[in-house]
Amino acid sequence: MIEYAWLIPLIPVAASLIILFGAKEDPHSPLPWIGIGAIAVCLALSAAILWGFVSGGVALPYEKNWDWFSLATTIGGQSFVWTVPVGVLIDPPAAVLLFVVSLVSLMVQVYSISYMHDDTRFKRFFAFVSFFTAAMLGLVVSSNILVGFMCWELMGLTSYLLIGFWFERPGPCEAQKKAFMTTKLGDSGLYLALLLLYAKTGTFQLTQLHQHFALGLVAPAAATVAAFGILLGAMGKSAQAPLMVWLPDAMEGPTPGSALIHAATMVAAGILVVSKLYFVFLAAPLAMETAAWLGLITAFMAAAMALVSHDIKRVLAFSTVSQLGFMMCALGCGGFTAGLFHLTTHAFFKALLFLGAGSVIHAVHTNDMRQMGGLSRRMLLTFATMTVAVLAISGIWPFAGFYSKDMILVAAWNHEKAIFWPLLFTALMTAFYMTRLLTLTFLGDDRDHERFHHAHESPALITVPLLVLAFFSLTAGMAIAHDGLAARLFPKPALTAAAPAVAAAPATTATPPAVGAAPAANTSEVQTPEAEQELPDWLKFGIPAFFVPGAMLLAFFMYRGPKFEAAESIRNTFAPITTLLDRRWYLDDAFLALVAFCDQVAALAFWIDANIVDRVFVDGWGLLMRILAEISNFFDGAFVDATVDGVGGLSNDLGVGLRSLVADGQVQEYMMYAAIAFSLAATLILTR
Amino acid sequence: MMLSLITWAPLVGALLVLLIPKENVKAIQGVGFLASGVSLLASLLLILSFDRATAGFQFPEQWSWIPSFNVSYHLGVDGLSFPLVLLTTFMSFIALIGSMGIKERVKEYFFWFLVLETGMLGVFVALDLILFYVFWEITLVPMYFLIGVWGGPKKEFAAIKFFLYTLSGSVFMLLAILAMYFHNPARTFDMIEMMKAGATWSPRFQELVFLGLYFGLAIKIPAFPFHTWLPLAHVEAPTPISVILAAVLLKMGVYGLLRLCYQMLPAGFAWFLPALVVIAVINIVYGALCAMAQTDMKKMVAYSSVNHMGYCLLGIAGMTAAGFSGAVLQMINHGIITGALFLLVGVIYDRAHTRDLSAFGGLAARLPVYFGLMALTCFASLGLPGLSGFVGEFLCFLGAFPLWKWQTTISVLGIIATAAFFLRMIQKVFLGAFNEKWEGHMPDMTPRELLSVVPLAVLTVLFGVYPKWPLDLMNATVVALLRK
Amino acid sequence: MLEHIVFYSLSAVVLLSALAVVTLKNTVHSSLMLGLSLAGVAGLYAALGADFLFAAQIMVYVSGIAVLVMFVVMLLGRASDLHLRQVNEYWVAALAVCGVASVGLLRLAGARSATFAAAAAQPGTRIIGRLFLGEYLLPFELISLLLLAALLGAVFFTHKESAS
Amino acid sequence: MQNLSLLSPALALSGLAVLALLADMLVPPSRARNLYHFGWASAAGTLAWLVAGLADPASRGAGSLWVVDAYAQFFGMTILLALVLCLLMGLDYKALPERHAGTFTALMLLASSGLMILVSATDLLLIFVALELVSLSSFVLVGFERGNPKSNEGAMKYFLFGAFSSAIMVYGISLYYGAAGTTHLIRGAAAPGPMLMLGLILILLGFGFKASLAPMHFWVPDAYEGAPTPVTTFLSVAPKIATFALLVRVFVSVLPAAQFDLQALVVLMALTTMTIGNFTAFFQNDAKRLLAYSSIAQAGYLLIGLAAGTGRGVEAVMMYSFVYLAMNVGAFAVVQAVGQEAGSYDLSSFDGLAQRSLGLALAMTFCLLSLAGIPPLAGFMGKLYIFSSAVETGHWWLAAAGLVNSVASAYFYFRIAHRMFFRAPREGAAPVVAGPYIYGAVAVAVVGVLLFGVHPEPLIAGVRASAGLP
Amino acid sequence: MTLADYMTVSALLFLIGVFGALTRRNIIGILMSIELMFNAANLNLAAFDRFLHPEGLIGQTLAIFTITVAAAEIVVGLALLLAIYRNTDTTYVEDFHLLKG
Repeated sequence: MIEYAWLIPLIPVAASLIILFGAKEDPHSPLPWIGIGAIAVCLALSAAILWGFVSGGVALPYEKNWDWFSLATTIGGQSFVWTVPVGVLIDPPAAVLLFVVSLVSLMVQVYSISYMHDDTRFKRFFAFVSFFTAAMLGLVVSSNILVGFMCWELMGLTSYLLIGFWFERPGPCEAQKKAFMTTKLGDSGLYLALLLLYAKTGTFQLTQLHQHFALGLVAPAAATVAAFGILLGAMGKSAQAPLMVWLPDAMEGPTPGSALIHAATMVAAGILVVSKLYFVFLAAPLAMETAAWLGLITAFMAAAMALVSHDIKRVLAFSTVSQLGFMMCALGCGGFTAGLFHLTTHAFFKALLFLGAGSVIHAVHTNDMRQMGGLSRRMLLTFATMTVAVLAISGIWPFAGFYSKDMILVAAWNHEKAIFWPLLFTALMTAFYMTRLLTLTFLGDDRDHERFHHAHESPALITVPLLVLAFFSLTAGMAIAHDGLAARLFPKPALTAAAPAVAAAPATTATPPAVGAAPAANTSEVQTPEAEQELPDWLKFGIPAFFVPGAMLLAFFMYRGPKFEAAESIRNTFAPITTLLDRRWYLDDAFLALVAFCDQVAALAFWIDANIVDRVFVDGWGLLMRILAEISNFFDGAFVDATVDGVGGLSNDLGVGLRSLVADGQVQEYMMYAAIAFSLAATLILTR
Repeated sequence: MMLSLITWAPLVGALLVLLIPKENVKAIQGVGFLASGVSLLASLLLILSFDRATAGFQFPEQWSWIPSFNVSYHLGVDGLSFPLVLLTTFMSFIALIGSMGIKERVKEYFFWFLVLETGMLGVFVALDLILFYVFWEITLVPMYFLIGVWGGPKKEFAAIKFFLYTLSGSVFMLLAILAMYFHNPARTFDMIEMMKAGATWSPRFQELVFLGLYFGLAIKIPAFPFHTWLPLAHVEAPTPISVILAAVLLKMGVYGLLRLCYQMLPAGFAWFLPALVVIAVINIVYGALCAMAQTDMKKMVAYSSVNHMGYCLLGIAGMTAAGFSGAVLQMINHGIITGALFLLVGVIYDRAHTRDLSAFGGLAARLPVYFGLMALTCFASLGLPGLSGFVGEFLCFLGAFPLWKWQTTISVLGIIATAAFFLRMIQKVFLGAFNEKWEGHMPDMTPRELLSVVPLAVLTVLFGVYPKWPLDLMNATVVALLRK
Repeated sequence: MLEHIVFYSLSAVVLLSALAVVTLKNTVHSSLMLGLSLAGVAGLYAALGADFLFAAQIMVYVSGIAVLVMFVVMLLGRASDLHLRQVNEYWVAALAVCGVASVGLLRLAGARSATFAAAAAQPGTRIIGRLFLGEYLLPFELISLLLLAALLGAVFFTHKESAS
Repeated sequence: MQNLSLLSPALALSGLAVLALLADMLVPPSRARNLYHFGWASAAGTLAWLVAGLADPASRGAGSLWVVDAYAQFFGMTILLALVLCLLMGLDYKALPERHAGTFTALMLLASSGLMILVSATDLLLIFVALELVSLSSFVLVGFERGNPKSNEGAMKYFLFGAFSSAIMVYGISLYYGAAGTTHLIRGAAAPGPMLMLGLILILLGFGFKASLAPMHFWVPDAYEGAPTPVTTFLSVAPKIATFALLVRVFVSVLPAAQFDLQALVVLMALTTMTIGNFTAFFQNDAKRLLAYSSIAQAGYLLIGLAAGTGRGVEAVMMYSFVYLAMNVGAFAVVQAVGQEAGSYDLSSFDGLAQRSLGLALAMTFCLLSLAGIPPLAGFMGKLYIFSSAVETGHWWLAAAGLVNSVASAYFYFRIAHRMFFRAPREGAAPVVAGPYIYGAVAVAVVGVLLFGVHPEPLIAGVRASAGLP
Repeated sequence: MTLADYMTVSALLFLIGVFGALTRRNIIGILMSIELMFNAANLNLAAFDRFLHPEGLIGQTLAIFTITVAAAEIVVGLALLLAIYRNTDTTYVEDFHLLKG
């Protein structure tokens, strides 16, 4: 099966194009089913690969490259033509992610058939989603970071398109631009990292890059800069502080799109890229440390915002940011396995949460949780699946989130206690606000009777995906944590012996000399001997047994009532903090200020251009001509057409004194100049 | 003979156009298309026989022209110029399609247009400095008329400003060419001979001559601070001429920089390199910032050209094969993309007679095809991977980075600014609520408009996904350029 | 000594009357003074022993041109001319120009201390006649053409259009 | 010993002039117009004769006061060509009085014959007389529209300035004679001293008057504007070219030492001439006046060749003179056609010409572009030659100044192009209908402009073959 | 007497002529002044013949030519003046200003 892996990203592209150009827009168009079929095929392929690996039938990593284009290049003063390959590299994490992405995408699309069917741009939505899926899958399987970067950017594009899907409204328009620009800002870091890596190694191939790092051919300084570049890219894409501003606004898009892109998959791409280029970070401890702290800060800040938000999708968005912070923190702490594990489980339960929220919104036509309440009575299935997801994200045994979050905490504990404690606190905050969400939405009394009575359970096309995702939210953790599978699926790369035992670029490619100089890679898998410690028992058992349930219960009781006075009083007591959180740490304001500043700079630049550069270098040239013209015209005693130009005044001023001496158009004036020439010649020659 | 055919076919067409009475618009257009089509077809045929492994000049033609001065009619293309020849024939044909909208004084229009095409092609195929200069100047005059007669409100000013400013640059180029001629013991204007002789000249001389050449080229490119003619000319020119201006004319400057400055004056070039990279960075960042400040769509696109030509300069300044390839590829891609952008801006201008960004809104829902093409082109222009703009831009950066780390880093920020103004344009014009003022005035694109834009869009995607085709044409030459 | 007296008096006549030509208000007087000045120049020619030139000067200039000028002045002159300033406002500048030029010219002249050449003054008519018909035949013929052209011009300009 | 026969084309021309005058007396006024045709035929015939005689080495030789070499023959042909074209224009010039056809023809022929002698002359006396012949004829020709006050005024100013400058020149000749003891240029080349230098400078000023070099150029616009257009055309090319031929002969060939001493002065004059010409032309609103300033500027370019002073410089002057003839005649011919139609030479007469008569507009454009030195027109090749001579001799900045000047000149040349193409025709403006002769002149000029731009080799080869000065 | 004396007279006469040509408002006055200039040149020529180059009398010959030319010029000039006077009723140069830039 694995030899067909290259088809995985291409099938959705084809589907997307067929959907987009296949027929006119029609709310009942059958074309979306093509997308669903395509992604189902992908899912089947991915599942086969994953199962093959887990069951031992397929050896990973698997790499296959084809020639893409030839590029003249210069390395070390030598110029030659190098063939840039394009290809697939499937390592175990990629296999898992292929499965996860395909699955979530499939579920989202099925869900959307129902969710989007009234929309005027029904078909287009599926085209975008298919295209997005293709890009994400492409990033996952690409053997080449250049291709990876292309997919990365294309995901940004689809994100842009989906956020602004309802572009008639001003909100989505602003949000989509904000999302694109913010991620673009981050992307510039990744872009530079790419340039730097290529400049140092002469290749874009992941395996070859890894070799270079493994062999220590890249100076630590360069590695650090590159790692920070990658980190910046990940900050943009994965909405890490302070570039997180775009993600909450991105909820302006259709909910299934948010579920897929802004919850489950695309936002995880930052984490994914960091993991793919983990060897760079291994060579750059400073960047690792930064990633850890960055993740922690992000997790905390986002969780804090989630505590106060009333918009159900916003809460989920903050939670996404927070969870991404966890993953980043894990990677930074060296918990490679933990981070990717959490990425996987998070994809399931976060998609589920979003789809469930979508189902709720679909039913009550509002995002404001204060107008919900008691919906469990109207939408039992949705409630049940949401509950699974909340338990999962909160880290209740045996739901998926428990295993992965636990692993992250262990990694943090092992790495740095100063990170562990705040991280633990943030985990509890997570449990709190998720329970708050669940309580406000489904439990307690119905606060808005009108909406409550109109609410009803969603159709099967919506609930089935919820159930499927709930299944995985329940079981994924157990499955992966079982029998050390996690470490097999997400093996932490190492610098000493990391070069994966894969044939390098195909023989047709002219390998750059720097790569050719690489000695035979040591392919034996040697795990770095890290002192892996378990948490102390009181924590190991206390967290799932007491701390997390405690936080959840607190939330439940605080928000159970119709008016939740306790919560309100706390809110009022800490007004400055709440305001700070409501204003999202003033990051949005900072962002707007930055935008305004850029506009100012642009206006200034243009002013300079129009008033200085143009004047000096173009009109200045003309002015020079003009002055010369005026002077020569004056000496010609000719009439100046003052209307020709304002500079005409020049000759008038000059002329006041002299004009009395020299009249216009007079032949004797002409003679005068001749006589002057004569007299000067005579005197100069003869008195020399 | 093929190169001669390509070059002169439009001129023959121009002369034929003169013979047709001006009332017979159909015949004039027919002859125009025929002449330009012959060029296009011939150049496409040449792809088949173009040897991608040869670095030197192919399809050479050499006849004595002015033996007294050792000036010869010497034509030839290599991997540097051949893609540009293709670009020129192709974009000229596209612009001709766009020119079907010209309704008044058609005869003169086609005459000047075809003369212009010959001039542009000549610049890229000429291998003799005098011949090169002659073609270089030939492009000015038709451009002057095309802007001045068929342009916008300030067309007359724009035309003369364009003409005088570029002319003042090119006369210094002539001076430099003469200086090289007299410095070469062989007393020849032949470019190939000059490339051989150039390396032996004293650095001081090379620097002086470089400045002379650069002054002419920089105005054409346009490199900061000589760029301010461009927005005016672009804005005032009629749509097809803006297309030609952006797609081909600017390329003549960069081409000259590589062909004349780099190949003939290596020491002078190396001497200027630190300045060149600074200029490139200014072009990129400052061009993008200026574009951000625009409210006129066409002016914005014009400033984006300043920005994009900055990428070319940056790539060249890198002195690496990747940078050179990137510069050439960026020229091609910028030609295609910006050509399409101008055509698209022209589409909306034809309908609304305004290009003010804030005059529109919500067109995406009413003109989906137009929106799709515009979005594609804008994203290509802002360097979205998968579209052609990215490849050239990336290669430029790739090529420049090893030598100019900080400068490249600053330039990367320019990309963000580029994204900013394109997105803002999309938002203001296409998104949001529909401006009811245009109700009934906004039909989607006509077949003629589609005919002119869709080929460009297809190429944009094609070259973005599979840049092998254009790159293969130039690889051998680029490698050879750096080998010496 | 006599030579000196002749020279200085002639020079005085020439220069003073020339000054009068350019300064007098009355154009008629100016033209009379022109005749005097030209006659003075003729006298200088005589002093230099240039006999043919002397004759030509008297015949062409003094009796031809000066009279012609006077004639035209009378023809065109008006009584009002007497009240008009005859010198325009450039005179300061003109004076300055002439002053500057005089520095060079007088210096040039002052450097020439040559006295009369050894060969005594000879009657020049024969030599000049030979030149005219010998070496200078072509210019001589051209002069005839030139006079023809002048004649044509004079006739053309003074000819009254019967139609108008 | 006189070898007068060498000058037979020039002498024949003056003979024909006399013949025209005689015929004028005999032909009845109603058929006087035929004399214009006669004049044209005489000029053309002389030209043909001169060309036919080129192959004969006996047509070249030296006389006592003149040299007829290939150089002189080249300029003789140029002058005759100018004459032919200008007379051709004259055939369609309506303001010329019919009954004075004989006078007009005779004066034109006389002036040309004077010019042809001028280019061969090696003696200042002959030069002086020939120049005066040309001047006197020109004075009359400029004033030939007697009823037109502008023509009167132009003639008057031209005359006064001309007389003034010839007085200066004569004074210069007298100084030269004093210093050298002869008026012959070759024989007198021995003793440079202040007197000789001053004499030469004053002579240069006198030549400058004819060639319209600063500061002796002031009469040009007035005379050009006032004169009948064919005469303007003639004045703008023939005397100027002939004087340059003379200047080159005097300073490059005959008196190389003086040329060396005066080089700074020539450079200065070149700079001021082209700068004043170009930059003053900015402000002109009369087509003839504008072209007058342009012709001043063109003289400045020619001076660059003289300043270079090398063989290439001489060739450049020859080449550019010839090319200048074609483009200037072409421009003036169109001006005449358009101006006659509109009844005014104001630039506004050109409004919308492209829509009225595209052919004329294009012809004008080509000529103007050529004057501005835009390739691939003849003017560019000429400028290339000129500037290359400057660069070769190290006059970088002079070439640069010349190039900057040509950019500036493009501005005012394009003012006409601007009106022809960008402006709408005035109300009721009809297509310009010019006579066949005008079209003939325009066609010859434009063909020359295009041909020698695209294929300059024959001209260059001819120039090189003729440039060998003794 | 030396050459210097004659040349001085000639130079002064020339300059007087120049002055007159530049300052006389009347066209006839200008013409007269120009005649003075011509005469100055002639005086020079005659003096050079006498003092420096007595053998060929070329100077005198040239002077004769000059006299003739000057005469022809003044004839044309006066005729022109007459024609103009008929048209414009003035002989003052500053009255002629139709032609200017």
